[in-house]
Amino acid sequence: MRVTCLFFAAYRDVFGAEQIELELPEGSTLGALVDVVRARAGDALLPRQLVAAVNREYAPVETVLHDGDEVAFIPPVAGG
Amino acid sequence: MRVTCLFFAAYRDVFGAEQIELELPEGSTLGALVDVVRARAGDALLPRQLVAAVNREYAPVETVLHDGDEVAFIPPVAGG
Amino acid sequence: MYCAVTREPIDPTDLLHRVRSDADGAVVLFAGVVRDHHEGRSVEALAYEAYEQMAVEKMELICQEVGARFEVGELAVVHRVGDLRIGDISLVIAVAAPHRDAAYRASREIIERIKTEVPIWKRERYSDGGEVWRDGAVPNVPEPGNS
Amino acid sequence: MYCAVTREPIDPTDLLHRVRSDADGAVVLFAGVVRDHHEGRSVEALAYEAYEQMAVEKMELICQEVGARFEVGELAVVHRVGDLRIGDISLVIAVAAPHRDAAYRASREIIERIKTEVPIWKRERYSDGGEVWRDGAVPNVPEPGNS
Repeated sequence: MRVTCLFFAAYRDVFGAEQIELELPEGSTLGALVDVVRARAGDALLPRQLVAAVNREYAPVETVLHDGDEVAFIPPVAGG
Repeated sequence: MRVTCLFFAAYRDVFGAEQIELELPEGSTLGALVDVVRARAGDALLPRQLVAAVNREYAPVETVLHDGDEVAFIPPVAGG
Repeated sequence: MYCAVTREPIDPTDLLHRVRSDADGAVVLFAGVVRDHHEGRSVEALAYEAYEQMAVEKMELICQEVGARFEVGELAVVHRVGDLRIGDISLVIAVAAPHRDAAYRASREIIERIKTEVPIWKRERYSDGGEVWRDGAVPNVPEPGNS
Repeated sequence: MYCAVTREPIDPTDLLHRVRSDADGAVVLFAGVVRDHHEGRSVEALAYEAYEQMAVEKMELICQEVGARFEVGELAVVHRVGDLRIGDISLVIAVAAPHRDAAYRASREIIERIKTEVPIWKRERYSDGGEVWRDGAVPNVPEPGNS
């Protein structure tokens, strides 16, 4: 299956991309995707907990992903 | 001495005037003026305590008045 | 500090820009607006009246005192008088501050004090034909010797 | 309810009229404005970025939840994104209510939640040449099974 990863703000700088498509085995969890993504970041400093939203809802790492999901990596927020 | 009395809102309706000039003996207090004013109100219902401002400051009845003072009678306020 | 009584419509955005300085991160605006009912009676229109000079002086005093108690920047209070219709803005309080907590708290304190200290009155005209000076708050009078 | 992310300047007066209904006696407006300093560093300009669709959805959720907890009327939240200068309005929250207490409390709760839940980021450019994504709040992630 294929998921879309979105990187905002500081994470876009870290990953050098705003959006990437990733192939994952069926039934992969968000946690598995996070591991893949962390590996791509190389030596860049990332928080111990990477907050992500699946289809625009904050999601725990146990969340099972599905084909076509939109997974956004959300740096600490600073609106207001 | 002569003082100017101002009547606002409901009190203007009661006294039928916005402003009147009153002659008072030298050294009169606000309390004495209040008695004079109450007598002019006839049977109209007035609060037990008439709040007044002398020269635009809320003043207790013991306040000694001076020639030229502006005494405003202040109904319960309802700004906002 | 900018305090005024006016017969013209009040623009909250104008007041925001009037109080804002480059050091402020927050502006809290409170707007009183004319409602269509009061204690179950349907209100058709109303008029505000002020003892203008004293009202402005009291608003300035309130702004000074509240401004001294909170970490706020500029403050503005404008109250409209004359005939107002449902939905018209009767009052705007604008408080700018470096941080929002102080702005909210100062705004809140200013409106509470305006409602009990500033010589302004409201005459409501009801849909059923009645028309009354709205009952209000009795201002505190200082003890003798403290004035 | 009206929640939006926009690249255009925000007019607080527009939002006031958007939320106000004839039953409301009070409107509280909170405006976030761009300050000229942050933790001692002089700020020259900044840019806001949003995950727009999610940001709007989160603002709507916050308005729904806060609206259900307080006796308020209409609510509006608009956040600006893109390049902003000192003094520009970054955010306006408008809350109308029959009575002011509810309006103040709801406004307060909405801004606190926006700052920790809505996916919006701020890049500050300092007068000394530096430029950073401002550190912010880590949103809560629901426990497994609760999402």
